[in-house]
Amino acid sequence: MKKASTNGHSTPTPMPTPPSVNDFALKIGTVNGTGSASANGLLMQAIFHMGVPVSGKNIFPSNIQGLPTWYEMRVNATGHTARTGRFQVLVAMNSQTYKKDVAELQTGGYLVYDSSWPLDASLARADVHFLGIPLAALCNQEFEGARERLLMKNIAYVGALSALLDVDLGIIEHLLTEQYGAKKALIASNFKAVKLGYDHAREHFDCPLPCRLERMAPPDDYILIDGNTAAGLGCVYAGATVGAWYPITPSTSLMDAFRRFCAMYRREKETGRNKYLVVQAEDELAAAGVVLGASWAGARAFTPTSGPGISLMNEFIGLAYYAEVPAVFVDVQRVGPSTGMPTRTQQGDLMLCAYASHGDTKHICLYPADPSECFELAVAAFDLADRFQTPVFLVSDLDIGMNDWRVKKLEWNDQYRPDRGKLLTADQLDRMDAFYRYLDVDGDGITARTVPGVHPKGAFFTRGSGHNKYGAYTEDSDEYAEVLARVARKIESARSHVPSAIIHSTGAEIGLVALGSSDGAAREAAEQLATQGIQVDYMRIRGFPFGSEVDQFLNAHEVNFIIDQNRDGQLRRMLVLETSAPKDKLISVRYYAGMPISSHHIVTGVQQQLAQGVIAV
Amino acid sequence: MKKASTNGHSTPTPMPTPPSVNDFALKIGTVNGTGSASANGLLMQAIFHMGVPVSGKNIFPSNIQGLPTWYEMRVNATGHTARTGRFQVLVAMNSQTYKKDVAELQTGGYLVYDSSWPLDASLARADVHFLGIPLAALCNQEFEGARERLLMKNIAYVGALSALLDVDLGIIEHLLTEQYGAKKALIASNFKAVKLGYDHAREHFDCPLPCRLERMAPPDDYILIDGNTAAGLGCVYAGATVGAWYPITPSTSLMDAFRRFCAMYRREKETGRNKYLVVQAEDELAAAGVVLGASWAGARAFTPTSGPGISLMNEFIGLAYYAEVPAVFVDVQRVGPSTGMPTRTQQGDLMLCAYASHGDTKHICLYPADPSECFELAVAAFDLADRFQTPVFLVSDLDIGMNDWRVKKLEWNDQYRPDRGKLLTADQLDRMDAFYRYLDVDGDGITARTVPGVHPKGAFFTRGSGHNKYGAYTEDSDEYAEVLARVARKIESARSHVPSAIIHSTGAEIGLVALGSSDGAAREAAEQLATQGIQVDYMRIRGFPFGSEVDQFLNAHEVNFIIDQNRDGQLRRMLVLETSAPKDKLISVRYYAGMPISSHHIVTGVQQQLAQGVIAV
Amino acid sequence: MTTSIPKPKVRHPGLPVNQIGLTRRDYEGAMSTLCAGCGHDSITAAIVRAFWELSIPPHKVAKLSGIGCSSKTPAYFLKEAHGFNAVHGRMPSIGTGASAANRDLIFLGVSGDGDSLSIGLGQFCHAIRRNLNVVYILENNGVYGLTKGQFSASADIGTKPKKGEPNRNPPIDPVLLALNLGATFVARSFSGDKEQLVPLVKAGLAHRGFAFIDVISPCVTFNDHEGSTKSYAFTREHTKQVVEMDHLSVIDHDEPGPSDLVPIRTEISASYAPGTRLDVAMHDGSTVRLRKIDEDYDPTDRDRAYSYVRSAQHKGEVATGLLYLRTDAPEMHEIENTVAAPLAMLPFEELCPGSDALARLMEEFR
Amino acid sequence: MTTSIPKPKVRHPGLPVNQIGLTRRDYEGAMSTLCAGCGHDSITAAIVRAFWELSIPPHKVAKLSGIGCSSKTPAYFLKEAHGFNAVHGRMPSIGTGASAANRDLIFLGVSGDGDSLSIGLGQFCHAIRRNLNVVYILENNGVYGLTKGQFSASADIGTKPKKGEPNRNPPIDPVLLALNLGATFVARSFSGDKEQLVPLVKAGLAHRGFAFIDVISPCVTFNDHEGSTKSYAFTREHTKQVVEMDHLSVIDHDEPGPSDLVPIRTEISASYAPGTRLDVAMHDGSTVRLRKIDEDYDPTDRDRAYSYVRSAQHKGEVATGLLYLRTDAPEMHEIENTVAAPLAMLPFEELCPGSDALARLMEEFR
Ligand SMILES: Cc1ncc(C[n+]2csc(CCOP(=O)(O)OP(=O)(O)O)c2C)c(N)n1
Ligand SMILES: Cc1ncc(C[n+]2csc(CCOP(=O)(O)OP(=O)(O)O)c2C)c(N)n1
Ligand code: SF4
Ligand code: SF4
Ligand SMILES: [Mg+2]
Ligand SMILES: [Mg+2]
Repeated sequence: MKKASTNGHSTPTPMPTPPSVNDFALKIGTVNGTGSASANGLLMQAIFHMGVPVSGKNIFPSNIQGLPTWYEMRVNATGHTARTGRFQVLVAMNSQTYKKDVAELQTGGYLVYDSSWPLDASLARADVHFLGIPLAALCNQEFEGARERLLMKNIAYVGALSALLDVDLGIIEHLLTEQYGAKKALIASNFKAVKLGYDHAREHFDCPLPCRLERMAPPDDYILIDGNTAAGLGCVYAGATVGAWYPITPSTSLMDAFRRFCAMYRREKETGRNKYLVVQAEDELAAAGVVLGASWAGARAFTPTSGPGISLMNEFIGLAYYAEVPAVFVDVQRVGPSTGMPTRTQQGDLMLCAYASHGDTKHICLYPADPSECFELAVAAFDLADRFQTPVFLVSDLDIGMNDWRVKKLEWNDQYRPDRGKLLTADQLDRMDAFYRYLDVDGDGITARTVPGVHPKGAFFTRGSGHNKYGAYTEDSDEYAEVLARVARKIESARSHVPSAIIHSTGAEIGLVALGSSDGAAREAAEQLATQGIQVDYMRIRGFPFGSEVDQFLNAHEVNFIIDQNRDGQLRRMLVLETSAPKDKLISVRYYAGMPISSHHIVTGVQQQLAQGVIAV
Repeated sequence: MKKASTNGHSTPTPMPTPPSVNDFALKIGTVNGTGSASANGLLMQAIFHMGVPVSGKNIFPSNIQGLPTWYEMRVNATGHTARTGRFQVLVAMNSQTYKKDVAELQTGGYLVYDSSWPLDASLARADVHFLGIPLAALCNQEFEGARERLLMKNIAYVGALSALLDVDLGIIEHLLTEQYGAKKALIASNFKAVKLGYDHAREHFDCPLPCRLERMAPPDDYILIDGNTAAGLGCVYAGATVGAWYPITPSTSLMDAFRRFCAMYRREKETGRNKYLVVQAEDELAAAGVVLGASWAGARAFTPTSGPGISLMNEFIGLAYYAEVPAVFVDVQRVGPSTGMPTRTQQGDLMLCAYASHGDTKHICLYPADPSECFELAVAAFDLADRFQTPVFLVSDLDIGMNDWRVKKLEWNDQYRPDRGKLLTADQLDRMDAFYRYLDVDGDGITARTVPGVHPKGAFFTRGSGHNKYGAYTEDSDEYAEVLARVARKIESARSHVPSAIIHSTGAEIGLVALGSSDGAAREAAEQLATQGIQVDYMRIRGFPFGSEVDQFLNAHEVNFIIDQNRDGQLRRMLVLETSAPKDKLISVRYYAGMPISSHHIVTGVQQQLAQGVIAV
Repeated sequence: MTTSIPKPKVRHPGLPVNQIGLTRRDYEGAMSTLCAGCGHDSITAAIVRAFWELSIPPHKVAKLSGIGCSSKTPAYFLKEAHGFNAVHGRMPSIGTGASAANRDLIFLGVSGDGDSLSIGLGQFCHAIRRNLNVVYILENNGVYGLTKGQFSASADIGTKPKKGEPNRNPPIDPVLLALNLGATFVARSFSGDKEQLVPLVKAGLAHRGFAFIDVISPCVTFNDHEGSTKSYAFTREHTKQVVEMDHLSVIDHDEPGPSDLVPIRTEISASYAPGTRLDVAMHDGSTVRLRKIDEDYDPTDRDRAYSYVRSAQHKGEVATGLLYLRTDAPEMHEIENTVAAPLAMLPFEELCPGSDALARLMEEFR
Repeated sequence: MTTSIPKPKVRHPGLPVNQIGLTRRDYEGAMSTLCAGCGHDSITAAIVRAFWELSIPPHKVAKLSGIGCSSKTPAYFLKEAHGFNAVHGRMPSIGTGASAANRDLIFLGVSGDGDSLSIGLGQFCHAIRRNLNVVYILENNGVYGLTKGQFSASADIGTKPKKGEPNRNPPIDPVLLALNLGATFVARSFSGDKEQLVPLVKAGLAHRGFAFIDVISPCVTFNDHEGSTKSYAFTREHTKQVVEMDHLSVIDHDEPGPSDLVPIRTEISASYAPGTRLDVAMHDGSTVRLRKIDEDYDPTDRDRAYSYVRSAQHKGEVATGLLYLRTDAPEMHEIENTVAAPLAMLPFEELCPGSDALARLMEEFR
């Protein structure tokens, strides 16, 4: 270090940290509603533009203003950007959470804090570097007005970090120019704040730190996008015309995105009128009803929601299942049960989505692992809903839905045409002697469907009460059972139509199984286990009912560790119920405290189980 | 036969039926809304008073007037009164369903029909006895007015059956006298109608038939009661003061019963005011809210409903689970999914009740097998809800809830006092330094609870959002997880407090497992299998989470046949998930077409599985 | 796109046919399974008549309902129309979605007082707010018929059940509620008054927006006794028609209205004294002719209509007729500014932005 | 039975104490986490003041809410009262159950316009119908604050969002709705007008039955801009007090009111010209003194109140004050004829009929 690190408490200087280029995690603690979100976004984007794999996790409160909020970034040249929860750099801007934040820093790490005021002695830690920068003081000097000073303080720490981590200032300037366009004054003041922090850091500390960035290949093929935006876009591309929702965190931004893209792509040129209709429903029950009504009338329709919404939609889900009405539900999961922690992530609704509603039901579910799959599987959801005439759940979560992920650019095949399934046209109906809604003429469990307004022969009465294969009301045991058995067959047959599991196999004895946002941590864990001599094959499940490859994988391994971001091991439970694998082959590894899962949760979980002797290794 | 049986179609006389005393099944097909219900009830009661074990199954439409309805009775001296679906006597009073009804009669059986009009030739069957009685003609002669004639026609067939089956007319007269009390004219006209049928039958046929009744020991210890009435009474005895509901078949009569008994037992003498309050809520969501609110404020509260109601209550159930508010839900199951068949029976909500709501949840469930247990377990439900501070489901069904069952008289132990669990009194609070709602001081997973209005120290803020063990709002991962893990432990610990399974074991290799209304058919099936050389042990489960005896039973048998009245084998699924038994020990036997299950469904199911070689016998 | 299927001109020789060659039979449905004498069956008959008279092709109609005896009735009319028997109280949201998907359909919703005022109250109110383009008939009998006669939220204070205590909770009056919430067509009628009901249904069909018709429809089995305020006898005695109405279809055959709806001429059943008469042009080109029977009444003033209905109630009267009409409020599609063609029928090519647009869009995320 | 716990008479020396020796601090709660300037915080302050002035023992109070920024506020007052933060829109049913269980509690419900008029509309209306004994405060900001500013059902036509298109759906006015449904105490106020709000809350607490107070409570973060009809500026300009009100507690200390509530004397803040003044006796023995500022107004006539509020709206005014009051309607417990003691406190012996009764009853089933 050029200058002594100002830990300010005359504690011994901590051990120097081994250099780590393009491989560290950073956490920034601020107060919500103070503009830190855009500062953090700026830094994240700058790193992205340097070509370095990076992820950002926004750990925000269920509140609008004044409470602690955090932003975590992980940089990893090899692409492991799952959350680690182990930070080498920590920016502590919120005095309410100083103590907790400082405690999270790894030994040898760097704490950046606002040294405009002296630090409480009790917050000292001998094993980390304290890098004090008088951010408030600097900004008070250079800027006018409380709001401006508050905002610029955040931008200033971005400047300081740029110096410390070796972020290219040119990129920062470029990003500010892109963001503010013609508002030259804003660009100037922001860049001034960046320079304030940057210059101060370079002047007072050895810059860059051993833990720092280095440009990589330009990220031309990549974008930064969140899953809700991608899913909303997927709904546009799938041809959905009716969306219904009731606002609920963390799904709200999905409908925001859908509307934004519709405003771009779905305006009739001549008239300025909309080729879509979004109903902000009075509640989730109504939102579900709108989706069923619209699908019944022939549109592709969807509703984004979260756990509480799915609970409220239970009755309608059963109606859609039994009356065989297509419907797409997006569950952006948050922490349950009940209201739970609306701004934390979990995979707590796996079982609910698979079996929602009273009576015997089973639903098709799709499990995207990142925003790119949110886009793809949103499209697939509509095709499956139309083909199987049933509710389909796109089961996402807050981590995927609301955080920015670095993924390959989304692509579209213009050959794609919607699979509307057995939807009869007027011509087809015209040629038929008679149409019976629930008559399985070709034995595949799927019966032809009509929509209103097309042809008098197509008319039938859609109902959630007992009906026979002709579509007539029934209370007859055999007639009822015949239809319900066929519906079961139909859903079973979907197992070969849902996207199949992604399997990385080298013939190991141990299987590792995950879905959704656990993917990154699971892949990383697999590598880490390998370095410890524990070889694992990895399977990521993408759809339910599970395809035969899932069954095969589980049976082919001595044991399988099933990763769940929920308390009760819901994925494991579903595998127990829905595959032929013996229960003792399926070992649960769980984390459910609301942060995105980390590889060390998995590695530790696996190690503990192995230590308990679930298999001889 | 004294006189030729009038099958009217000069077909050969069917084979004489072997005599069968106190062992036959009878079905009566009529039109709903024509007064047949009271006629059928009269016959059922008369048989009951003869001391002969009898059951009645009312197979009625989801309609108020004019549609086909059936009443089935099974008489069995050894007490097997589960539905058989195989009838020796059939009374066909409804021309709409003649054909179907006649087809259901066993070879050698007796068809009683109204011979006022000639029978359609196409309805003839050579292998059964046709006993035509001109019921309408007789009644038209003797009675005035359409309504009276319609009603009396039904009473007249009771008379005819009394002759044919050898029902004691004295008992019938006694019952009419009890029913109509001072209304002498009614007694007289009813009895006249009985005699019309009786005399005609005796005159024209060899009475009694070989298949007939014979008096047994007086039924002093027995009553005829339906499960909803018994459960409503249980709520009164448990000290429930607040009931909330939204009408839904087949649960409606439960609240009717509760109100009726409250009117009898819960009027303040001096003032005539009520010691209970029933809220007819605007829907099931509100009914659940009322229960939570009332329980939170310290009352014992409950809501009866059926599947669609449970679906709608999902959100509130999760709140009660997570905020740990006691709440008693009675699910009188009907056929699902969706509106399904509201007047048919099923066990389709087993999984839903056990795991309702989003996020990780698990709920205590109790499974009464007959009205007597509805009474007992209703009381237990309140104790468990209070002790474990959680939703408890009394999982009944239409068969138990709405049909009359012959059970031992209900009994009450005056020593009983409600188990209110860790509910703090003002004195206790006064002596405490501080009260923290979710602090587990004694390690049993259950924390002390307070109700409003008792003591300032008891105050806390009940919420479904994240909370720590002190009851404060939290978004902290560890604090959240700590509470949720304890809640899981708490519910697990209930396994030794729910009523344990009833086990009949003779050390057989095969286990038979059932719950709820499958009990009668299962016990009968066990006997029938034994006569075929297939010995089975039988376990009837009564509570969830399953006690250790359930685990032991399953593991102790080579295979277990799990009986489910639902399509997907929900009890089996729960056993797979919640016991240590390997999946291949648990074989599903299912019937789900909406009638009460019969022993032959089970026997056939078991035989088929054995034929497929699930075990070598 | 949809094809309009012409019906064979004469199918039941001898029966009168309408403009599109259909007899009244063609507008019927399955046999009713309701109790003999149930008010709901009379409403079914009025619906059949109204659709027939308007010569609406049945397959252009979407019949919607919730759960209840009333909600069963869509099975008993227009067998060639699609129907959706939703879950209890949730028909308005199904209707909202179906209308969103296909604005060319003609929507007829049938509900009960339990279905709309208890479990479905929220959805009912919000459908009004959106001015959903539907004829919404509430078959109001003051009880839950299908679950055997419990009081509903429309039961009046003091009305007596067959057994037990009189009702003590104040009623929710759907007409007042609809006026309060700004419904654009508010009517009340009586199932026993077909003369009034048929033109109301026709006018409702001509209306663009939420056409609400509360029809008192006695439940003979559970709420038709002495002491009930929803019995035939009580209703006959206490209803008072305050606005007489006729629905006059356009006569000009060259200009059919929108949505394949070709209105035909109907007889004008009454001739009015000038001055009390008001002709309102409907969006489909037909005319609604109103005649105030009570001078005080103004069916175009929402607040006065409200006051009038209230003061009638104070006098023990149930005001009936087309109580309020407003034709210039936008319905949901106008509020949402959607294209003229039904969304469900737009070709995929018009909906999917394609790969080039996506490639361009991706630059935004860099 | 419950024990009433006396508070130490002086806990914060120097601060004024009320009749039961508590300071205003004793009526506060946790620190608010709402945005600085949020209208909801002012309402919290008014609630604290009202309870303090009425000397209500905090632990006799049950605070209820749904979900939303507004629904968070019960954490910020009366820390010694139990609170129940229900699920979204379902507070009325929780309140119904809690009131059923313990009629001696004093119920205060706080909700938002999203909570009560969207997802919770049905429950809200039905709680009014039951005349639930609760003070129900709707903190009305025209948006869903907690989910970041979407329009709620109370947003006016034409009101502008921060970004995007103005609202085109007609509002549900909770005051009109409450009047329509027969709420027995209907008021409107403004979070910025503590002078008006504190006596309203006190009068609400004195009222037996559903005391509804709609409080316009601007959301500074999402709905306080130019063009919004729920901003501070707009509300200040457009509200018009039509009834001035004071709550006068009883002076006789020897006869405490029910439920341990010992009202104290309050200053009478205004003196009225005779003739415009109306004193209404409340069930707890206190008096509500109303002074009509607008001569046309009659706060005891529900229909005229309705018309007045509507006509004010036509003039672009928002009428505030205690708009309607009716003291003779039975609340839920009176309707249901329950005993005087709280049901939750009845000893088991009074509830369980016992074995003899059961043995006798069994004869009925033979
Ligand atoms: C979720 C749900 N709850 C309850 C029921 C039971 N149920 C069926 S119809 C009905 C009430 C019907 O009343 P109304 O709408 O007035 O129709 P009516 O039968 O009087 O015509 C009820 C409560 C149901 N089907 N679904
Ligand atoms: C079932 C359910 N749906 C949606 C949400 C998300 N949500 C939380 S608060 C809220 C709206 C709050 O609006 P309002 O009641 O007006 O309160 P404000 O924040 O404006 O005070 C919504 C939609 C939820 N918590 N639960
Ligand atoms: S019960 Fe009442 S509403 Fe239902 S069909 Fe019969 S008469 Fe009509
Ligand atoms: S977002 Fe609006 S309503 Fe919520 S706390 Fe902030 S100002 Fe208040
Ligand atoms: Mg009704
Ligand atoms: Mg709001």
